[in-house]
Amino acid sequence: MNVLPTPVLLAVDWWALGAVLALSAGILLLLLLEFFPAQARSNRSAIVALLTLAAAGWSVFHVRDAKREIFGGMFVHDGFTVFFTLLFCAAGALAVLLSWDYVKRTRINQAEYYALLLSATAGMIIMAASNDLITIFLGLELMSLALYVLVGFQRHHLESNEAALKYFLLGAFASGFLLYGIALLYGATGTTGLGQMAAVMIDSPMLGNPLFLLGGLLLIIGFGFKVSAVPFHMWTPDAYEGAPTSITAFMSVGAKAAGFAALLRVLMRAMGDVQADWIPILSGLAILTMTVGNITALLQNNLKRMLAYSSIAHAGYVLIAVVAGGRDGAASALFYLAIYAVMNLGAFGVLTLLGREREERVLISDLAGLGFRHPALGIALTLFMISLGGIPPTAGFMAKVYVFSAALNAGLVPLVIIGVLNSVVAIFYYLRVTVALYMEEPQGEPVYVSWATPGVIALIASVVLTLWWGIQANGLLAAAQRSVLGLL
Amino acid sequence: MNLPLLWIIPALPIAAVALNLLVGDRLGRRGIAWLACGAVGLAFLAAVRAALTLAALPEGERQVVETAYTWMRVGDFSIQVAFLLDPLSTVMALVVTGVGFLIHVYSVGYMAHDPSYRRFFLYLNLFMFAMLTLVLADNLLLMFVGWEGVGLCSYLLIGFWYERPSAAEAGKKAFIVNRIGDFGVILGMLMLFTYGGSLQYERLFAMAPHVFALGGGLITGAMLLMFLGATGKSAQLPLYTWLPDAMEGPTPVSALIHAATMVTAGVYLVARCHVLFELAPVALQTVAVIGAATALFAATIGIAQNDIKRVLAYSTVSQLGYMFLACGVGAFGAAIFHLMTHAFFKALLFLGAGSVIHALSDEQDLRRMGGLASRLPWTHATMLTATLAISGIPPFAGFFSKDEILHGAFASGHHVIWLVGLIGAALTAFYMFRLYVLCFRGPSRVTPEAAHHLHESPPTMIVPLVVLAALSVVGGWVGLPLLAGGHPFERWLAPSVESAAGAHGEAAAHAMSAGGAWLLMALSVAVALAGIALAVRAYLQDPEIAGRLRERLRVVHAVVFHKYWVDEIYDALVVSPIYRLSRWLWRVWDVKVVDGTVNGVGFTFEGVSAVLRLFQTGFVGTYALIFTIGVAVLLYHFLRG
Amino acid sequence: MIPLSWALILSAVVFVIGVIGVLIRRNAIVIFMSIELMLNAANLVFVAFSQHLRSIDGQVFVFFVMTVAAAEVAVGLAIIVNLFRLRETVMVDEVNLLKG
Amino acid sequence: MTEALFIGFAAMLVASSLLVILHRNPVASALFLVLAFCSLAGIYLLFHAEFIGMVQIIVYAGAIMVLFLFVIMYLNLQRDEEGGVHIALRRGLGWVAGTVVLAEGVFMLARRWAPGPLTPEVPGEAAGNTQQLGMLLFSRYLFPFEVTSLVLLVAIIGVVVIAKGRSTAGSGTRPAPGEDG
Repeated sequence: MNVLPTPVLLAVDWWALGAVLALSAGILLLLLLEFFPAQARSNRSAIVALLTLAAAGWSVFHVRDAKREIFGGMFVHDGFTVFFTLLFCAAGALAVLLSWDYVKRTRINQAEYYALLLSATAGMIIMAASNDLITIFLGLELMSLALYVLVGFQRHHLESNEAALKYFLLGAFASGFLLYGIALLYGATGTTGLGQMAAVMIDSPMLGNPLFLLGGLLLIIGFGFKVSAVPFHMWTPDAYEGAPTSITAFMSVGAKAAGFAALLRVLMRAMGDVQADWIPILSGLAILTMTVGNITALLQNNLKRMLAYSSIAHAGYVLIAVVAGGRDGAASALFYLAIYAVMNLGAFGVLTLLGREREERVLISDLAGLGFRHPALGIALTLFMISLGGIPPTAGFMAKVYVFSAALNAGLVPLVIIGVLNSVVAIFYYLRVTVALYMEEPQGEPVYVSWATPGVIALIASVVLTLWWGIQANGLLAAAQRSVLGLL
Repeated sequence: MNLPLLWIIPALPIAAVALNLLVGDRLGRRGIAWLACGAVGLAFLAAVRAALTLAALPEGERQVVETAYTWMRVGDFSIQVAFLLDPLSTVMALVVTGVGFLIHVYSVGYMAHDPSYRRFFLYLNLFMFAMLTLVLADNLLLMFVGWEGVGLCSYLLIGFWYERPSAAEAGKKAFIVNRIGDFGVILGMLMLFTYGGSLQYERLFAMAPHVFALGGGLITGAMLLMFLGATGKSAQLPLYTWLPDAMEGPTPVSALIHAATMVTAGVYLVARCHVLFELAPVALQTVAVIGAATALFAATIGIAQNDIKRVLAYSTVSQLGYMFLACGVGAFGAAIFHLMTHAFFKALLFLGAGSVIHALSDEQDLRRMGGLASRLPWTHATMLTATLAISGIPPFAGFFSKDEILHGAFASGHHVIWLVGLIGAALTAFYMFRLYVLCFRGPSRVTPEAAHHLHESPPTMIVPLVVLAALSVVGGWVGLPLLAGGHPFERWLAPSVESAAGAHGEAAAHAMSAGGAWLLMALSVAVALAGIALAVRAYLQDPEIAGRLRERLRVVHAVVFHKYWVDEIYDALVVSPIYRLSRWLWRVWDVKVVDGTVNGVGFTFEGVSAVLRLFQTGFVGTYALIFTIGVAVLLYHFLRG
Repeated sequence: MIPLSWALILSAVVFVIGVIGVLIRRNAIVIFMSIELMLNAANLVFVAFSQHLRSIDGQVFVFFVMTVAAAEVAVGLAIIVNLFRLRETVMVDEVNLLKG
Repeated sequence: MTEALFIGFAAMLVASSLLVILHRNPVASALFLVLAFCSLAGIYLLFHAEFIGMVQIIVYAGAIMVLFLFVIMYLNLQRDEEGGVHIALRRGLGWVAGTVVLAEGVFMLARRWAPGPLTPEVPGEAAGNTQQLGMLLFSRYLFPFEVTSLVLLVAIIGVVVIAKGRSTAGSGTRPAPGEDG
């Protein structure tokens, strides 16, 4: 057919696609290795997963300065992609390290666990790298399906199964909205490619076109669900609480970052000139998200659940950055997400160490006196809490400073005030953890800490990064700013 | 000119923290003590060296900025980790490291038997680091890092003996109240940054007069917010209630954090930002009024307290009020002067009180003390010095600084505030001598088992007391107005705290006749003496002694009865009403209103939290319903828009 | 030629029926079926626009959606079957250990 | 003619969709869903999307719905009992919320709107719908097509993990509280 494009296979830059390829290969390798059944406490799968993530990260890092559009612009390799790919690979690697011993204790040490973790990572990367709504949708579904299963991985566990059910039903529900939004956007612009969409909008402005507005709105709702923005957040606490802790750590970081990556790319690439329409909506969501997240977290007794609400609140702060827009707004969102990833993985990481075989000790009261019995663990958890609360000199403080200053430069004074107020309230529940660690006596049997080298390595990495970015954040900041250049 | 190596001053204590963390368990108690004290001692020497370097510079150039590195750069906005050495920060650094070093040494003896010895010095050194960052910072953001840091350490140290529920509770309260204040600081900083364009002191102060209209709403709002932060940190009305409770912490902590250094951070902040405050006369007026009100108010409450440390805590609140009063009337130099002398004598009072408590096996109730003067001679002598100093008796340090403040208030035309300050001074003398008399004079009311263990403290505790006592005597002499060329301390500070308006006020002050100044001085000494006399009368010749004397010498000395009758009148007319007012204020206002409000805020949030949790039913249908309602609301927004 | 607005209205109605189904039903399988209705409503929009815009991309999208839907159904039904094994129920309001 | 057929299919679609969510018996719901999918397939045909229409019947109404029916039968689900004020209230709220969203959407679309510009490349008359789709899938949409393979792989792994019968590795020890196996 003369009108059809010629095959483009040869033009593919394999390096640029390296991360996805490496992850796919890793998934297949993991499954194939199952032909030789492993011991219950085998490290094989974890090692393979770790190597795969390292290979994926390395392959992207190898060509970090290159800029490619492959598959007719469906998959973009630019600074933004590189930043998020490295973020997801790092988060995945930390999650593997945290899972290492945890999955053995909870009896879910299976190759499938790691295969799904790698699939979710691949989905996230595709979401961040896509320049087309179709691939964004597919990446999102790839990630979500893997996460649904991972959340319910402890299938004999009532909570785990319940969490998976809720996450799945609501996730599919939200996918429906997202899909409908994409359909309307396709109708309004005649394309699903973000670049083409932007080009179409230059010719025929979409201001006031209800198809476009409705489509964009539903798209925001769909991504809002993934980043758990209020009022689309209701699944978050239940899913986070029921999921295996290592998975909670991973999804609270990865899925959120992926949702924001897609949201940022869509808003900035395709909807740049109608951004004024979204500002009131995104501002409202940001305010609600921060406030509801923080206030509901105040009364939680389960640390996992409290951190779930905290992660909702953090999505609100990132939304402020998204509203601020522009180079600084987008860069501060990236900056925040990277720092959030480290500190949140660290906080959940501490939880993965608690408890004996098949025992889950995640109540705040379980932490009582832990700070004295295990000073290093206590200090680490305190550091993460302080950082999540945004107290200097930790990375969390720098993240908030940058987001708020970007928002101020964009003239969003009320939003910043509410953000500051929220971070003041938030300190209370973060400090409750510290109080439990150092100022309470354990009731009943004190919690047992299952030390495991991989988990400790992950924690040390998180601690170092949380401190380092709090003291010297320029490197990360410059990287974030470079990464968003392609979006503008 | 980057000779002074400023970063080394905060770096020393944090290095000690790191070492303590890493190898503390192998050092042993002596090693830990040497490490902690050594670091702070060296920091003091570094501060002295920096001060000498600065003093060697010509007067106009006494401002050295040393950039350690760039913390964060966002476009044209960058945050430097930079330290500023100017007369003001020099004074603060010297006070913090000097008094801090003495208190560290004291703690070696005081905490000798505590099982958490290492943890204590860890926190204490961490505090020193944060406090030095606060005072040496070159920009508001780095200052805020220190600000949060000292708050955190204060919280940790108040709750140091976390086994006591009251300690944990007090820590929590301090934290809540300080968060309210911090909120003000953050918002104030944001406003200054948004409109002033920088958080770096020099640039901000240079920009401010051009971007902010004098007395404009913007700058007034920003400065009131900053002052809100100061009231939280420095325990001023209405955010002061955490400080008396903070006495749950170990006594050296009370001396270091809750008397000498951290609580003065608010005063430092106001003095540091005096250029901005002068652009907002309303805010400055508020500072003066709040300061004066707190000075009087806390003094009245101090009268009724029986816990030795709580008396001192209210006294601290009151003295901090004086410092704010001074700031508010534009006498920033006097405020910093009082800050310094107060650091000496209040640290001494706390350490002395600690020595008493230590000697009496952890007895803190004044009603079970008395007659300790002969048993604890060193403690007694130093405490008396400090008490005289705080009461404002010449030639002790407190006299000069307090007189300076009152003089400033009167000279700048704030006569009501001056009067309030004067009354406060009388009350201060009264309750401080009440404390002194109840503790050291009169008959012993010490419980037998405490009396059994009664001993003077070890030298590591006594030496700091003596040094501080010496400072409480001579510390004020740097502010002798009679020296040639005028007030050396204020001349030293002038480049930091003086401005157009300040110079104007100064001129007005000098315009006042020398005779008037002498009269004011005499007046303040007179009220102090009156307060002392009243206290000695009401508490030394107290009903019990009088009663016993009356029993024994009923026939012979009818005069005693007569005297007793006079005391009754005193009691009925003067002491008792004040006492009752004091108790009422403490019970109703302090406990009910202020604490109630703090708790109320907490309850409100918790209530909202509980309501929000109700929506989290666990039922997917509800979740989807809320999702859909969200969709409907967002759609409605577009329909309208 | 069918007017585009007809198809849009029809898809909107079907979509909302799906939404209502999710809201009012307690049976997880029926909720899931309602979600399928929503996805199909979106597919209808794609096909209608594909025809109207004379671009076949919309149909490609429908193809992908179907693939994803099939995968989703497999996973979802597995979760529901597992739920039934554990608790002998598929009523979502009887599944609320996690709340608050 | 097409308009009339469209209206017919549309009515059937709406009616069967309503019955899906209203019928108390899950089996009946599933069967009505099959009917809804078939009417949708009819509409697709009217829009000249022959391939999609066929796939809709074969894959959706055929394979997917069989899976639904199989599970319903396997679990032996009976009619849902929907009684009680609580549930009635929830139903009411659901209807209200849904109707409001629909009304808002319709109001919104009642405004002046325009679909996007026509695609410049007119579909070749000679090529059939299926052939065009195939060409597109393996050229422009190659990448998403490959991604779907990953999606399906994940689904397979997921189903195996969650629904497989054998107990988890090393579950010899006593179950922890809350784990009733």
